Amino acid sequence: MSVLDIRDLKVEFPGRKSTFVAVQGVHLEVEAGKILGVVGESGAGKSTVGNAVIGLLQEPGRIAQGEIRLHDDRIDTLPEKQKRHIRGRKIGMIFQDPLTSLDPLQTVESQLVETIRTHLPLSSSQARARAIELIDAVGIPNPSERISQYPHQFSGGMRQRVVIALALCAEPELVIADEPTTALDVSIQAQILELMKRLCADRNVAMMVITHDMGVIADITDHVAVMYHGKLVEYGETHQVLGAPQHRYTQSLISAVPRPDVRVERFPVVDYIEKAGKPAKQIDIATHWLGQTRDYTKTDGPLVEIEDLTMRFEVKGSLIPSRRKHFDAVKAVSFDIKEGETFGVVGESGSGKSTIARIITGLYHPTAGTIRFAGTDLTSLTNRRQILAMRRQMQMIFQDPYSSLNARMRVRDIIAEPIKFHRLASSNSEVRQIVEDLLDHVGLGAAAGKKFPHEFSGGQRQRISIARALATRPRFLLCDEPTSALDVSIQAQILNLLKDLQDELGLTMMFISHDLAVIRQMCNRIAVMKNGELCEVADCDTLFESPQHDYTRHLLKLMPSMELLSRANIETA
Amino acid sequence: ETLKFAFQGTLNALDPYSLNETFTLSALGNAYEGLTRRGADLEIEPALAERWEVIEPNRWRFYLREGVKFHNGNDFTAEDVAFSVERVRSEGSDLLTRIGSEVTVEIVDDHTIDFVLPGPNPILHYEWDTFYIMDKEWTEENDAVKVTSASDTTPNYAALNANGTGPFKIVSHEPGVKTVYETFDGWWDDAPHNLTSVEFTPIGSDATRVAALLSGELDMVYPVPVQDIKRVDSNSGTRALTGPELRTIHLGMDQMRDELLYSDVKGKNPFKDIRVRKAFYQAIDIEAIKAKVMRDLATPASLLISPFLYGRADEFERYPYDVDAAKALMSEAGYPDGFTVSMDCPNDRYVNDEAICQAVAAMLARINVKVDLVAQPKAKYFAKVLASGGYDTSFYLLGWTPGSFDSWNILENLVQCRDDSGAGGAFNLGGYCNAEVDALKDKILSENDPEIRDELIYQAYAIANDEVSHIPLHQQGLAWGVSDKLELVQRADNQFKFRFVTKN
Amino acid sequence: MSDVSEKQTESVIATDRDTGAPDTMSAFGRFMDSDILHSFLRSKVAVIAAIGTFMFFILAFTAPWIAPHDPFDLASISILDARVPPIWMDYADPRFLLGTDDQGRDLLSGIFYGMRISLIVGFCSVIAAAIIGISLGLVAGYMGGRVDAVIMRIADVQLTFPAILIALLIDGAARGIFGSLDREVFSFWILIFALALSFWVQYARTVRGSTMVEKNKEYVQAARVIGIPSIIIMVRHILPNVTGPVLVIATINLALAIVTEATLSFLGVGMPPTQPSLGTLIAIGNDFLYSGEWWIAIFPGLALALLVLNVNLLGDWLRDALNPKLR
Amino acid sequence: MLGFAMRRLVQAMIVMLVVALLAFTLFRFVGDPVNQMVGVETSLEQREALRESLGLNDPVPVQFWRFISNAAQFDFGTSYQFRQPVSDLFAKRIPATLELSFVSALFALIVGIPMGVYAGLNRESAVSKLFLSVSLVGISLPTFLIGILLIFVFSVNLQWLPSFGRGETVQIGGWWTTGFLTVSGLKALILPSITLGLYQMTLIMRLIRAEMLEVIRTDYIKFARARGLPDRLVHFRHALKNTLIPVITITGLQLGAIIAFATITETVFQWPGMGLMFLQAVQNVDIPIMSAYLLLTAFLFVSINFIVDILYFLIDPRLRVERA
Ligand SMILES: Nc1ncnc2c1ncn2[C@@H]1O[C@H](COP(=O)(O)OP(=O)(O)OP(=O)(O)O)[C@@H](O)[C@H]1O
Ligand SMILES: Nc1ncnc2c1ncn2[C@@H]1O[C@H](COP(=O)(O)OP(=O)(O)OP(=O)(O)O)[C@@H](O)[C@H]1O
Ligand SMILES: [Mg+2]
Ligand SMILES: [Mg+2]
Ligand code: NI
Repeated sequence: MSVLDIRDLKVEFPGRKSTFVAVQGVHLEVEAGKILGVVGESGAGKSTVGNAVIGLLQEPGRIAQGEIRLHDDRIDTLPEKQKRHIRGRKIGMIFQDPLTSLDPLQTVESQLVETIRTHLPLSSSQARARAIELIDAVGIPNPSERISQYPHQFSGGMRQRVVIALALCAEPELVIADEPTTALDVSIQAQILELMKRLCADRNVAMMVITHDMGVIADITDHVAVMYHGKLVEYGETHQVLGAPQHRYTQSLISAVPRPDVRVERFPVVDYIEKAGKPAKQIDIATHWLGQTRDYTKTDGPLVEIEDLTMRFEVKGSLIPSRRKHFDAVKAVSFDIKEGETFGVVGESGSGKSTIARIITGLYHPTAGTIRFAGTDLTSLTNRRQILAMRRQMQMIFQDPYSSLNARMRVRDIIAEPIKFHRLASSNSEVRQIVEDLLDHVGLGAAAGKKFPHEFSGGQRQRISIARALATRPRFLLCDEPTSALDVSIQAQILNLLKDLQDELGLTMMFISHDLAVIRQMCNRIAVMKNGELCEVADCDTLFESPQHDYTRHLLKLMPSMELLSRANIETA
Repeated sequence: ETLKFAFQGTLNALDPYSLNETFTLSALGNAYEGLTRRGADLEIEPALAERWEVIEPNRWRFYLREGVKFHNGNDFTAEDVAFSVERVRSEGSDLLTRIGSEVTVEIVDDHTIDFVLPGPNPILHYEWDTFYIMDKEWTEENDAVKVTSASDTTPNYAALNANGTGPFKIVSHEPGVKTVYETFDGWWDDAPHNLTSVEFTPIGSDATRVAALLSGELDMVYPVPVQDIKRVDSNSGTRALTGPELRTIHLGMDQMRDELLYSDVKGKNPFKDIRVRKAFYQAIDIEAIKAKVMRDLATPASLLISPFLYGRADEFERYPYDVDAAKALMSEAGYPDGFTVSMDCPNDRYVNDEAICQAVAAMLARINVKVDLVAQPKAKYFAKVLASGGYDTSFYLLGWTPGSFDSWNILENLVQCRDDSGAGGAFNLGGYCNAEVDALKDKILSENDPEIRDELIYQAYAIANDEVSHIPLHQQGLAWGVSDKLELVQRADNQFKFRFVTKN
Repeated sequence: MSDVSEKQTESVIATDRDTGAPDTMSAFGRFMDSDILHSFLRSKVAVIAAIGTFMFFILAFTAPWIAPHDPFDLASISILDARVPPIWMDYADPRFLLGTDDQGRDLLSGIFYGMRISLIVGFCSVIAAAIIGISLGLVAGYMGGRVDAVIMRIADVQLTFPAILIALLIDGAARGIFGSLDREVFSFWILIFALALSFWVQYARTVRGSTMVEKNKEYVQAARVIGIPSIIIMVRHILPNVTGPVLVIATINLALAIVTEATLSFLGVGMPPTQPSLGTLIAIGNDFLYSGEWWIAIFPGLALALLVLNVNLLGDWLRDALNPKLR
Repeated sequence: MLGFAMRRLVQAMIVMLVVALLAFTLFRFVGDPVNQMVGVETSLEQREALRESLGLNDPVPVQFWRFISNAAQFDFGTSYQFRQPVSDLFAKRIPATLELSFVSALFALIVGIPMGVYAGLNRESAVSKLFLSVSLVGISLPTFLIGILLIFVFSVNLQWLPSFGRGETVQIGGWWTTGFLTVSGLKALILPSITLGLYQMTLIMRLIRAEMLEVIRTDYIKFARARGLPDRLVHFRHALKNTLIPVITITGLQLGAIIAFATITETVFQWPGMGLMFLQAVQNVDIPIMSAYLLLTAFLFVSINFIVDILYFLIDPRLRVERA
């Protein structure tokens, strides 16, 4: 008997002029002790299905048709009061955006404890003990201390793990995990996946995992559903779907999965597009707006030089200095990035990758160390104009796409802003054209410009922030997990665009990612971080072929296997 | 029985010489007594002095009552009177007018005392009902010989405590909050009242004061706004006591400057022209003001003094209300189209002061005079119009009660010539000036024969009236709200004496 | 330009969500098509409130033509008509629909004329206070440090002085500087200035508090990384995200400003008593509540309450409309 | 923290200096105190002498300096009206004001917060609409009108509650008098605190409602719901707390304002507090009271805003200083 049974689900977002149907005719079933994987195009409606099950569709979304049953009881029509008893206790939900899922004003501990105590008859000290246990189980080091911190003091991956812990803490019968491991390094990811599998096996929990990571699908799922344009295009047992995909979309999706083993020139793109439409055309940098001249002088040395960078956070303030507690997120890190290269950064979740990126862009002031950009010491700059001039040359794609978008601005204004303020276009109509073009290049289409960020899916939001970063025509681009929420097809398209820019224009990139396959394809040199320290820096191939540091070896060993994937088409690409 | 009452203002310092103001003197007059006092009809009665006589034109002898005790048990003697005389005319006292500095005091014996004047003065004792006698020993013991004055930096004992001979002693005093009196058993007179204690609370808000009476929380409140009189009367258990008051409200015009400060007439002063002043006078429909603004609680006045205080007042009549005549006068004076003038008016000083000014403004509009009304709280109003502000006004409303209940006070303060700095008729804000009137005024002061004195006063008023020195409006009325449980006496000087109260 | 524009990526199944008008249409067309207008027309309450508010303005500014009397023309009023009750009561006078006040002014006309003063003073002072407060609050919250300390301590100084004292100060200073001035013109400015000065702190502190929170959010950091100048970040990014409380305070302050104006006028710094505003009318009527002449306070009071209600409803709607998530 | 507090203390001093300076320029415009201190018949020379002895004829800087140097020794002079040391007067009035402010703030918060939360969650509910509108009508009528109407209904007509004063008070400790311990004292608190708290209640309610409407649409509230937390936790612990920054800002300001300037309410109810005294001081140009009062108010606002700033840090961990 299935735990979750979705029948003929249709979800729509009534708009002002027309109604947008996000999901249509979806049938899904999840059995106890089994894991269902859901993959599909970004924006296909995967998250919407998950939200519909838990009854928390974003307004004005509504279930227009179909039914959702939990153990044969309809739950979509339950009154709000009773839904509450299902949530958390029977269905655990992990939302796609872990960074905004946590209440910023409550410690992780209080959020865990309240959830545990809501559902389980435990005393508060018992609940706390359990909370620490859970935090430990999801691989956050030093749990008893960490637990009393606030969400903003956690790294992206750590917050994601907290969300996972929260979803699991009441031992639900069904877990819906919406991209639960996007921000996790392979080693932690393995640990989490192990935890999930164990839950299924030991406790007979049913699970629905939404992900873009074919490795994860291959690794843990029993069944797979493939979604495209709001519809279910393929549904079956995992080995069958991956090994012998029937639908054209599935086939091309699988073929587009980046390979960790060999380096190829370009990412293979998905060539399946429903309805009449042309596949993404290659960008002609020479004539394109993005390729127009940049007004900076080349430097001889490395573009970015980082020396002894240290970042210390105060995690517990106190009147008495001796009672204050500090945390060193980055410990005396030094490296260079050459002009025109892609510098990959991989490493444990919480090892200080994002922190380094934030220091370089000037969002944090380092406790110690220097950063030189094009020969200028950024840490000692005081002249505002100079700082601004430097900032213009650097750009960052934030790890959290959603909170980095101003919820009150339309997408087109968000993207147009840098163009306008750096006077990169001469007229308003030109600005509009550029914006529409950029939206096209990230695969959103010009019509998206009129909408507000909250109307987009996770992957779509990420693409908006990529478009915004590109709009400044940066010289140096810091990408913090730029494609974590993207399906492989869109990911390929965007990474190719970045590669083109780099090849033609000498765009320099610092590329933070957990996806070793992507790193391998994108980067020239790679730095490995752990615990705020730099383990090793090496050329891409050297690193993959002959890793020096133990931790690097450990990471490479844990790369998800791709044996199940049908590589039939890849050779033809 | 406990009497609970409220007044709109506060009782500040208890020092009987630090503020010459009706309510303060009235409230203190229940604890302190003067040599004389006034009865229910304001007639002068003996109090601490049993009797007095003018033994020589310049020498008055007062025979003091024996066996009178202060609240602290001390005996009342001539020493105390002599002490009080010195104190009341010492620096810092606000009651200097009670007794001139040239007067000398001679103690004849313990209970007889003489006052030697520089010249005859028939009204020497007119204001002595509010010249309260203090206990010499008590004051000296408590270091309070110096009169409590605003420039003091340390509090004066006498400002917070009272020790009089009156029927009530003050047992607690929180300025601005509450003052409690208790009956003084050792009072020399027979007490007609049946009170054991009295609680006074200041309540500034008219509506609250009335509400407190209506709801029975208080036994007596005053003043009651004229519009609420009906309500107080119709409410079961309360009634309004109304009566004429002594204060005369009048309008004045700047007749001194060659050009008005606030007017569109340039190069000349229209108010120097009697016709203009008279036109203003005749344009005012005093009956309408009485009926509508004052709700009949006012007596239109033809003089600057209340008819109660001047027997021949009824020989004067107001210029009749006549808009056409007023217009004609304006044309004659050369202002057929009127002019603009600014009018200064207090808005928290007299009964419905601002409303009166508005009504006047509307009436003057009929003779094409455009009045720009500046209504301000009294602190700002007086700062502007009085000497320290440089008599900064062109047209104003003012009220006046002669403290001595005598016309001389009016002529001295309101009608006499003055100079820019205020020497002379200090409250003659408009600066009306007629040497003849001034001469009459001087004669009045030293004239002992009442008949002749009244005649002289008549002549002075007649001149001022002919020349329209001011525009008298009315005597405003008194309105007290009283619980039906209370019997009391309402005096025209608006003083509330607990000794007249019985409560059942 | 590479022309990938036709590559469709939207999941469009049933109908295209945004077939909306092309960007090339006229400003008017765009306005007619805008979300704000749409949400406005859809909200019945907003439309009614807008009509209500508009009516108040119309009545106030066309008062000389539509009011049955001119209560500011002293020659036309007579004290003998004072306190006439409204038309449906005994002793009413058919000339005065809502009765008259204590000076014999027609109350209906008085409300129209008084509303003009109240509306101008109320709206101008609230808007001025909001502008001053929002700008200073944004700067203080965003810049922090010394700038914040200076602005906030100025605010503390300001808070210490209630509106009545400020009005006295400004009035006195203005008289000192300009000599005896034309009251009719200046009293407006003095009132507006005094009210604006005494109200701005609320906005400043609220905006500052919210700005301090907002500036740490990633979207602001993203804007900083893009290199957008601080002033633009404040205005374009932070401001829209902190308007919620500001609108609440502003719409409520309107009532306070109108009522305070009456208090100031009583102190002699505002409009002369011969030109009563709505607040002054209420204050006058206040004296006549016990004596049974309730209409003098109640009708202007009702007018003011209605006005405030309408403006607040409009404010509620506007706040929702400005928030894309609530549309 | 300690450094922060020290810096604030220094700033507070500066604020108070500026306030005193402004106050002294201001007094010239309030009116002439002398006319309020003497009876009408006092001669002009005496008035002039009094003015001289009070130092009112000195140039403003001299007066200012005199005041500051005395104030530094906590000597605020003697009230012109009451002829008592200003500090004594304050000591007597403060308990009344604080008790009234406390109760009305309590009223504003106890009614305002739950109603705000309710109205924010149930945007369409008739109850919340009714409450919102009624409270609006309440604040659009001037305070004195509200006060008088309340008195009219509850004191005059129903005779349930007293119309003025504090009722019976009990002395505790050396100088504190309280109305909390007697029935009449408690009854006397009801009407004035409603009158005083109405505006703050409306403001708080509407602020919370507006902020709630936004916060309940955030992801963390959605996630809190998904975790199956009871509504009480979701609404009060998570949603409400996230609306608090503007609310405590305004509450702080309003609290300061009701402590400092409850003038109208105190006048209507003849509440023997500081607001009443201040209004009388302004009316009578009692410069010592006014100047001491303004200094006290300045200190009050600086302290309240200091507390509010600290509360920001307590409420929002993101605002705590991050750099070590
Ligand atoms: N509030 C909303 N209003 C309108 N449209 C919405 C709203 N939320 C989501 N959508 C649309 O619904 C579609 C499905 O969104 P959903 O978040 O389910 O995608 P997804 O499959 O999870 O994509 P991703 O992998 O990028 O997260 C998207 O095209 C999105 O634009
Ligand atoms: N504001 C802060 N206060 C305290 N600690 C912080 C703060 N920001 C980050 N940290 C800590 O610094 C460490 C590094 O964080 P960072 O975000 O750089 O990690 P990361 O390498 O990007 O990890 P992830 O891959 O999970 O995003 C983490 O342990 C985090 O808890
Ligand atoms: Mg999604
Ligand atoms: Mg990170
Ligand atoms: Ni292009």
